[in-house]
Amino acid sequence: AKPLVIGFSQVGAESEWRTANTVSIKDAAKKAGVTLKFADAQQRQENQVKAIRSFIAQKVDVIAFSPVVESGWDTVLREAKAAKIPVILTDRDVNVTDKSLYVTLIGSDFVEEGRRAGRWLVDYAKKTPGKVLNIVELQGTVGSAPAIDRKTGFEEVTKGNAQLKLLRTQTGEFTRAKGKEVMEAFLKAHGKNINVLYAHNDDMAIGAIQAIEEAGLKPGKDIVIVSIDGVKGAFEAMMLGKLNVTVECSPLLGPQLMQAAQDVVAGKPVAKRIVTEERVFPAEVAAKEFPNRKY
Amino acid sequence: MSGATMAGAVRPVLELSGIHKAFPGVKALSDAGLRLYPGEVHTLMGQNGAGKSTLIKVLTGVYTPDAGTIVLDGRPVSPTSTLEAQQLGISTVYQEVNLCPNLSVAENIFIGRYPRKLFGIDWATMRRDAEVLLRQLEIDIEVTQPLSHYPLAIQQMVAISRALNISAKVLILDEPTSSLDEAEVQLLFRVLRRLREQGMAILFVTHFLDQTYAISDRITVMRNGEREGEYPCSALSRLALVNKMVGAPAAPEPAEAALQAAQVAQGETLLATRALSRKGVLAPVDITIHKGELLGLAGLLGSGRTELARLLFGADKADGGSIAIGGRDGVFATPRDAIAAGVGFCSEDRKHEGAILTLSVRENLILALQAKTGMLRAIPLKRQQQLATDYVKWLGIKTASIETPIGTLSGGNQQKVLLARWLATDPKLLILDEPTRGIDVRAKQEIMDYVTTLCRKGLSILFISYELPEVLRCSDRMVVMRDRKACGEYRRGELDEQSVLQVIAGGGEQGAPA
Amino acid sequence: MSAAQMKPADPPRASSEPANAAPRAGFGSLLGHPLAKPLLALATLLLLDLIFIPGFFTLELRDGHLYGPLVDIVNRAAPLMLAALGMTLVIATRGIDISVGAVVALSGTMAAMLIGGTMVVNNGVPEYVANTPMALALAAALGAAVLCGAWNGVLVAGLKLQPIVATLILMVAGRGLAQLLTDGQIVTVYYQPFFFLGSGYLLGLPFALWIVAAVLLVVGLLLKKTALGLFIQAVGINPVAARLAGVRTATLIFFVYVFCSACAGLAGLMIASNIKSADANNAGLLLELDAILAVTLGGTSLAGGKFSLAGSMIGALIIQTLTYTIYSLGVPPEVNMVVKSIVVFAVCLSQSSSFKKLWKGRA
Amino acid sequence: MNAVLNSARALPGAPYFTSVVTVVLLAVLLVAGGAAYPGFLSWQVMLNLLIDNAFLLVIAVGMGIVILSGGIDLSVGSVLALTTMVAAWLLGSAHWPPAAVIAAVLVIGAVFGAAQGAMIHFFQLQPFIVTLAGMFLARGLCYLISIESITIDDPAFVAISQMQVPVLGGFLSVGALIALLLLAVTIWVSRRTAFGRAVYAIGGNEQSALMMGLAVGRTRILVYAFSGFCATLGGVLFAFYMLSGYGQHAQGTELDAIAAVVIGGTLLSGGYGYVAGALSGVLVLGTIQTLIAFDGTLSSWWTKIVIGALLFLFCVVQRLLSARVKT
Ligand SMILES: Nc1ncnc2c1ncn2[C@@H]1O[C@H](COP(=O)(O)OP(=O)(O)OP(=O)(O)O)[C@@H](O)[C@H]1O
Ligand SMILES: Nc1ncnc2c1ncn2[C@@H]1O[C@H](COP(=O)(O)OP(=O)(O)OP(=O)(O)O)[C@@H](O)[C@H]1O
Ligand SMILES: [Mg+2]
Ligand SMILES: [Mg+2]
Repeated sequence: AKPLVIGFSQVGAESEWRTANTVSIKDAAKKAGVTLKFADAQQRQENQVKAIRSFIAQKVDVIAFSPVVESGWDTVLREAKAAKIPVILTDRDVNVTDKSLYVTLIGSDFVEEGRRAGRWLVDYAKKTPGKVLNIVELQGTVGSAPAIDRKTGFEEVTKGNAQLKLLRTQTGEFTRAKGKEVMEAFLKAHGKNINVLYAHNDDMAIGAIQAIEEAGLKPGKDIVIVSIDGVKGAFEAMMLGKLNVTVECSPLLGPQLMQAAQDVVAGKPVAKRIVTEERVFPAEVAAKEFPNRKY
Repeated sequence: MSGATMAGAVRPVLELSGIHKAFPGVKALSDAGLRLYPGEVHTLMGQNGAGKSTLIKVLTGVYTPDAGTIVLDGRPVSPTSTLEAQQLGISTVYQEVNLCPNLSVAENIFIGRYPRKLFGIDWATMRRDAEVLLRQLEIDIEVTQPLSHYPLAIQQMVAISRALNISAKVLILDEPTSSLDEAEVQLLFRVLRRLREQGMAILFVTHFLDQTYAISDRITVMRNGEREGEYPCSALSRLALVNKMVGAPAAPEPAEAALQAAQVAQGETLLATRALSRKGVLAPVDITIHKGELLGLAGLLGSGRTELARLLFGADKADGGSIAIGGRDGVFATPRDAIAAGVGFCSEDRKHEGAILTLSVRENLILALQAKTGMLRAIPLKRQQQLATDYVKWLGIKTASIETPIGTLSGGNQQKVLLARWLATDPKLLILDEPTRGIDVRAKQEIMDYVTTLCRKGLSILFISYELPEVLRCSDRMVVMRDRKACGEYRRGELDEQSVLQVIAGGGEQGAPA
Repeated sequence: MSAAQMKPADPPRASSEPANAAPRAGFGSLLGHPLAKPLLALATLLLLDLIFIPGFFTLELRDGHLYGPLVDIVNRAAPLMLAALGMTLVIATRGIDISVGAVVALSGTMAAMLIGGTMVVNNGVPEYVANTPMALALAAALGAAVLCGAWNGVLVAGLKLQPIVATLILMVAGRGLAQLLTDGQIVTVYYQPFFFLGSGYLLGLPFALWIVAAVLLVVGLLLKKTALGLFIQAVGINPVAARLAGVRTATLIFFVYVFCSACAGLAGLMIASNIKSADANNAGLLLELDAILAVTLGGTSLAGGKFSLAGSMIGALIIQTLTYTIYSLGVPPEVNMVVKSIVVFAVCLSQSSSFKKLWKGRA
Repeated sequence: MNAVLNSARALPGAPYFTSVVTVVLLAVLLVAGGAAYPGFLSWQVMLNLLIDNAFLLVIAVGMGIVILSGGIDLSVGSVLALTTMVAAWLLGSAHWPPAAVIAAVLVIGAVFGAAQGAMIHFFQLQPFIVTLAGMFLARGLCYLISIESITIDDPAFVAISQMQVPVLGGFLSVGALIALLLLAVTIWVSRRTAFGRAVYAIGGNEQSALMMGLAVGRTRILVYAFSGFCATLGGVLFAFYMLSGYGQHAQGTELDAIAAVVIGGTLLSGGYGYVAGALSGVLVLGTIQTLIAFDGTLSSWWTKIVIGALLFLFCVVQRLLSARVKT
């Protein structure tokens, strides 16, 4: 039979995580014998819309994409529907009035990731009852979905906990360099008062770790560090005892996406939400898990 | 003096008095003034830097005066922009052509006052009107072409027609003739006379005494930013006029004096071209320049003199023929090659090809020498200052200091700095393309003196000027160009002005301008 | 040719000392000095910090390192200062280089990929081994940057493309190349000596600062001791006239772009070394805009011509101080940009003489 | 004469030839794409070029006018984002009627632009810096409204957004039609009105324009006001296109617009070029993107490299051809 053609519009290549995501999808497509039409949107929604339009024009079998933004998809998805091409979302949700515009969403739940980070911290605080922990937060890029959701989830869990006090929050734009720069400023302003760092991704945490070391403090001990993603670098840091925990956010959506696409085309029922399996990795398990990490 | 009635009863249409204007480091105007009557051509005269252009700019709202009053038609006015001045009925052609090179000729004439029709600007009418206007000045060009396609002279005429088209009470022309040839000047004068008859007041700035006496009714002389005096043209002899401008008795025709001793023997050849040409701009030319010789290049506008000069300097690359100089034979690919071979070139377009306006006099002056010396071997600052100071003194350059930006100097003084730029490189051959354009009598005299002195010391000069008498007087030899080729070579004394004009105009026909 | 025979005829022999050589330095001219305004802006920012950020001016010696907010600021500003340095010369020739950020990413990636390195534990003693000798890797990274500059230079000076499009090409493709090298991954470096570049200390001061000082010194000397500065300005103000005066305009423009990229390359090494990794996606993102901003805040006109290296350095410090201030004051991240823009407006206005006139007129 | 001729020679080709060359090259690009990828040359794909780039076209038209006047406006992308944000907020939270919302944002944009123009003119600041600060400001203001994206679900707005206007068998969006209309009007303005010509005059030589008695200040402020207006109109089209307001919309669009204008044959130093060049420039950029999307095998970084390479190829061929035609 003719191989299945999937048009996939990726957000961009703005982070290691995203690259791992791309690689996973490409590899899975190759393995499944699917022809993949890949388009990079360079982090811009309009480019994504253009790509989807061109997929429609090329009459692909399935359109999949990781939306840059939640809103604003009605028009183009309607066009896809009119062309009878099923749409699968990966990684992030869209905000459309008509839920039938897409078949399923495969991906992680950023709010849940934030919650998990929060829960870990709440548990940690319980070990030293009565002690107030001052938290500084390194946010992701202002306005980006993961930054908003990870903040929301974290707040949900930690708010009202008398032991946890948010001292400062600032954006580190998801990068090591900014993470380090902002952490330096935090340290100058609050010095030893900082007990906990919550970083929205591992990269910022790694940057911050360097800043903490250069300030003569011990990351992971003087300042407890909680971060999200679970990239290799985070595991290395955990093995050296510089990072306390990372909440996994798996980019390896490729196999699930191929499966879903094949099911949709074959007419099999597909769940509206396919959640990727994700875990929390505290420093204690880092050494054991490290060899298994793919990204 | 035709038709100009100047009964004492007539009120001046424009009167400026007690005008003061200072720039950082320079007092450009102090107690300057001017009276302008309807129906007269009034010439404003003064040396370079006397403040003529500044006075005009104050009058037309470009600069705000520090003190003083302007009275127009009996009412005090103080225009703050050229637009306001135009609306008051003052139409101006400024010294440097101030038009937009990217717009068409027609548009440059009509911008701000477009003919309109239902859906905006009426281009067809504009084009027709522009052609009519230019035809009055006997110019027949394609008016839809961008202005930058045309030579400076045409641009000047366009600027004039623009000013003429503004129906004004007062018309101001700041050195409009500096890039025009004799015939064009006569044309302009005919138009001016007609306007005078119609009662317009015309203020005219020039450095040419001939032109002054040919057209003006009255003369105001400025010196050092002040009004020296106002005289009816008929009551002021040329010598007296020059004296008043200079402020001291003028030397009797120094260039002439220098030339008396000048009788160069035919020296050895410095440079020779063989069939030097460039497609579309210059037909093959053979000329020879000897050591210590002043070779004049005469011809009408557009006859190809500038292009020949540019090829000799490598500013444009020749695509045929060769230049032999100092043992090397070939064409110059870049100005650097020419400079290395000992050639210097003062361009006719001072503003775009000469002066680097926001750099200081010193920096402008040493630029070519520095380029010749090489980038890595900077001339020590002390030495630069020394050079600049010397040349400023020697050429009598009027500047607040050697660190003043050259752009703030008056036109004539800029030209002197550029001359110094090349003299500083100690060239073997100096090409001067219209070096005396826009320069006052004394400075012109001075420059020609330096030039002839330099020649006597062994420097060769290729001299291009729109002023035929000047070329005739100075050159040891003269080459006449016509239609982009050289068409005659004459030794000193072989020709007089009338016969040269005939050669220039084409053979023996009666082509000399009126 | 010796200087003595440079004058042709006999101008009145120079008996006089250089007249009016330099304007006398008085208080009035001090205020009128082109650097006065950017300095004043920086001083104002620092004053605000002094008032609102406790301990802003504290400096302490820790393990022989100077340590404190001020050190952080200059340290962080170092890459920007380098980029602004190169950009100043480009702008002086009437050009612009928007590929700076991409070159930063490329050179950082090159170095990090080549050095890479691993930690080997030998008898309990950790040792760092580089994949490629560090000197070679650094040379390769800088070489890549210089190549980028040459590319820009050829497009601008040779093909006469408009600088903004010419450098746009590399801006887009350069980062792509960097990502191609790394496969989009962040390359972490495990080689101690490399870190010295971006986070080492020499004589108590950050090593990065010494690099900037050295480059500044070399360029400053070059401009002072050679005619480079004069030629660059001449080309920026009137390229036609400069060419006719014998200046090699095309060559000059070419090398200015090469220099700009080289500076960017060095900045890239610094950034990579500082975060101990190369992030092809994000390193130097939008650095070009900051560099241009620094140059203009320093008083150099984007129309080319007169320029001030010291001004650009001050401009870079203004930007970094502002960033630091925003972080330290606890400004909510969503307000950052508004604050930044307002300060930029204010600094610009404070530098505008027309604004001052208006202000005085009202007062 | 030679003086001027020479300076004209120094310009990268005459704008007229450059524009023609651009159009020819665009056609070549399209045909090449059609040969390489099936379905590429279909009518609807061509129309999609217009639909997908309508907002960019509008912004490029405004940018074209600014650049012709010798300036630059870096704030347009952010102003676009701000527009979507304000519009979404007014529609969603304040429940204004769509017409009022559109009118309001257009006025805001024009005022924002005029304010920038006034700063540039009265305080003699550099356009690059003023509009760069304006870019930060507009982006920052977005986040003050909300850091999250806001969905636009006003029924009238949605209806306009999804309207398909049939054109010879294909369809165009309302936004694309508005963009084409704006282009036509602006071409007319640039050719047939005193304002349009004053823009060229200022770009050609500001000093001369002043000396010729043109109202340089007023024109300049109007130019930036127009660019601000175009940025907000672009924002409205973007809001139609995306049905959402978001602070991160259209990052870097200002560079796309500048590139489009320059590729369309306009000289960045001002004075030379045509407003219509914005269309060819935008179509070139759009075609490059479509080509890459149709190829569909490039990884993210190869996308960037290929865009750079195509841009390079285009600019160099354009430059060489127009230099050749000129002589
Ligand atoms: N913008 C300016 N800034 C500083 N000084 C100026 C400026 N404009 C003119 N000056 C100075 O004012 C004086 C008068 O200059 P102006 O141009 O009026 O002379 P001019 O009589 O027109 O000379 P020319 O015959 O050479 O054109 C000169 O010394 C000149 O250097
Ligand atoms: N009236 C004109 N209309 C159009 N082109 C002209 C005109 N006059 C000159 N040119 C052009 O100028 C070129 C040669 O002029 P060039 O400048 O070398 O002559 P020139 O004798 O130095 O004249 P000028 O006095 O203008 O400097 C020719 O190519 C010619 O086409
Ligand atoms: Mg004058
Ligand atoms: Mg000539």
